[in-house]
Amino acid sequence: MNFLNQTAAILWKDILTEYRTKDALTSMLLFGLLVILMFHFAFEPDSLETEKYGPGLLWMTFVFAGILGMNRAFAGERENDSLQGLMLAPVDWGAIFLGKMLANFLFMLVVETIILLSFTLFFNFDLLHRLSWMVTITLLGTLGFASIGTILAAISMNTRMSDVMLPLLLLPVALPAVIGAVQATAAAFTDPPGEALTFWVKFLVVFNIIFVTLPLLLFEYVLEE
Amino acid sequence: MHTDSYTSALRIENVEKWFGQNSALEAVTIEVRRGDFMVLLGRNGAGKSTLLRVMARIVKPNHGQVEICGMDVRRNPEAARRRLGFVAHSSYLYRHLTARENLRFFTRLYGLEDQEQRVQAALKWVGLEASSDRPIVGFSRGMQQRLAIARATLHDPEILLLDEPFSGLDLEAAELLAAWMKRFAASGKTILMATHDLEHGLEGVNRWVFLDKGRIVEELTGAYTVVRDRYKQFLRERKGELS
Amino acid sequence: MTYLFAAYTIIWVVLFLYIFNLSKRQHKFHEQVTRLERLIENRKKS
Amino acid sequence: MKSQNSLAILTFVLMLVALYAIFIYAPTERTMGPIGEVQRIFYFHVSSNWTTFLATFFVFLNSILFLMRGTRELDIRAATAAELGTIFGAFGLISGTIWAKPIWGIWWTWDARLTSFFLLWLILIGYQMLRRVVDSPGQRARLSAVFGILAAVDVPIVYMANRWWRTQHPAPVIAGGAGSGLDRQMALTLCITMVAFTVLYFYLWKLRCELERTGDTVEALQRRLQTQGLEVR
Repeated sequence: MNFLNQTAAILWKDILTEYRTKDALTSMLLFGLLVILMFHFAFEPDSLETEKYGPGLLWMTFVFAGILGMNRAFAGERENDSLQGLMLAPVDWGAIFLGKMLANFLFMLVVETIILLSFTLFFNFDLLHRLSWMVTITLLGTLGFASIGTILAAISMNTRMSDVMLPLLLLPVALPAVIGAVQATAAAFTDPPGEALTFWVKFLVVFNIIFVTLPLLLFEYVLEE
Repeated sequence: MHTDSYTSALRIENVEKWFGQNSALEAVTIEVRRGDFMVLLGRNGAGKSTLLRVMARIVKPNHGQVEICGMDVRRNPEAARRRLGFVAHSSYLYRHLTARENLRFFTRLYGLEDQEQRVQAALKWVGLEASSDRPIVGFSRGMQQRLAIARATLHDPEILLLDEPFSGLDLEAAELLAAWMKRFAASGKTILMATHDLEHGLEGVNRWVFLDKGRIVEELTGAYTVVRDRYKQFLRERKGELS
Repeated sequence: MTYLFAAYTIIWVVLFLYIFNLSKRQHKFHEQVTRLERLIENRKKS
Repeated sequence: MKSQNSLAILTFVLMLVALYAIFIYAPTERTMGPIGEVQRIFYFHVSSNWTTFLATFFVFLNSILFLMRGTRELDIRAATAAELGTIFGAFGLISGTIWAKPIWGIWWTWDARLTSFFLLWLILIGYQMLRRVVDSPGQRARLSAVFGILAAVDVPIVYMANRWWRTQHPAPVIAGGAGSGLDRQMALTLCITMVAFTVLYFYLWKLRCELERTGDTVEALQRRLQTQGLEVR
């Protein structure tokens, strides 16, 4: 029970800090919208192409906005050495990871909903068609990405060039989640939803199980000095 | 209040700690009995703060045994840390939260009961009631340190670990800290402070330990003035040497 | 045929460069070790 | 030093046998017509891929052991395994692209296995980048061990994800291993080359670990001299 309270406390603290400063949300959102703009100018997709490339563009935007968010994941902890303050508390260090991870996960979801809506606006994506599938896929894809992103953010926080190191380490490792999410989204948007849809959703579930438990176990070695 | 029976508050046996190739602590053995007020003196880099962090188990020693209130820190780090109050140079506080929110966060993190009363009492005691609902980003260094002291007392620790707490404090905060330390020691609890400033908060110290190059060089139990001269001589002997 | 030749030469050249580099560094380190040990030795004596 | 020399001789001999097998013993691939000769790259390509996987496995194994025991030796083994992984990975990629040009007419195909292998290579390079940007040795060992484990667990998933995505690779010939689709002599040649590469890998690994250890001793000696207040060139 204690583990959940501790995680909830850290999550509450991050949400409150974000609510007060809105640093992460604004930067991620702005960046996401800019990426959409870039896609428009880079590809000038007509309706046929958006159908085909829509899922890919969507998840590319999510990934880039997500990386921006992850880079700031431990910024709050670095001021005043607050991370050491957390480590000094009688807390299971896994709870620190879970609290931070869920906070990042939440921020990404908020940004993704807005980006998703703007996608329907700019590229007249027919979203409502498959809303329930879309929600599950986004939840699963973002959870795996946020989990790997959080532990790699904690790792690259100790390096000299942390904002370069994070994407370098995160993108290759999180690729299967992106592949799964893109394929699932594409399958969700074909008229009779492609039979690949359930397959890729199951793939994402397995991916999440592995890549939430593994970082939970490894996180204490990242904090330890 | 969990007043259990333990005689040795802090016991570490031949603890070694290397950071890569250079050793920070070498075969350090100390026992701090309940009620002791021990001060670690030594130059920067002598291993004082590493020793404190090994005791609080945020640094894992390469070798050696660490026990807090008779409990092995490796087996149950959380129970051990519940008994420790740690005040260091940095305040561990969150700039964008208000004083009250900061304290509330830590009461929740520590899983304490009657959280609101504890937060209110702590704020009142360090005199930050008036500005308890403004983000602490606007606080002076002294006010932040007072809040950090309030934070360290929320869970009624048995043992107080202090790592250069007086550095950067204004007079008012320094006096508050010294007064609190005195009351803390008087109530039979244990204090271990690492410092190299010989002016503040040193009444009631009953054991002085000199550290150099990660090793305990000398221990004294004399009066403050005697110790101060010996410490100055200790530093002179090691002028030029690498720490 | 040239592709076959190209593939194998590249791999073999890189392999030998790597091994050569390793042994050169090993030799340099070894030399340093002996020199430093001698330095410490006569420091102890004097 | 004796065991190192015998390993060196063994590697040299096996390599010679492999080369003999590849160029003389193995028959030319008939189905590809005049450019059948180029198929001989296949032996080196598969062997270097195999060695890269072997190296990645050792990064994984030593990283876990390091987190459990924390000795510098395990850290050295993990780091050097990654370095060798990148080198053999490069061999695999080079031979793969050179081989693809004549038979598929293009240098690079985004085919599932090649892409996954390229990703594995990038991960190994990421691992080495991480080791270079962390300053404190203790932290460097621990952080790269954590990343080593995460990355190694990720590699098979990357392969599966890519494969289910779509694949053009002549899977039956390779995936089937030596047996299916390869005649006896070719299969034998492949085995010999794989064994030769594995032994080569272990030889280089031993050499590279030895180098790291000597480097550590030099550092330790320099530090001892420094603490005795001597000037060290």
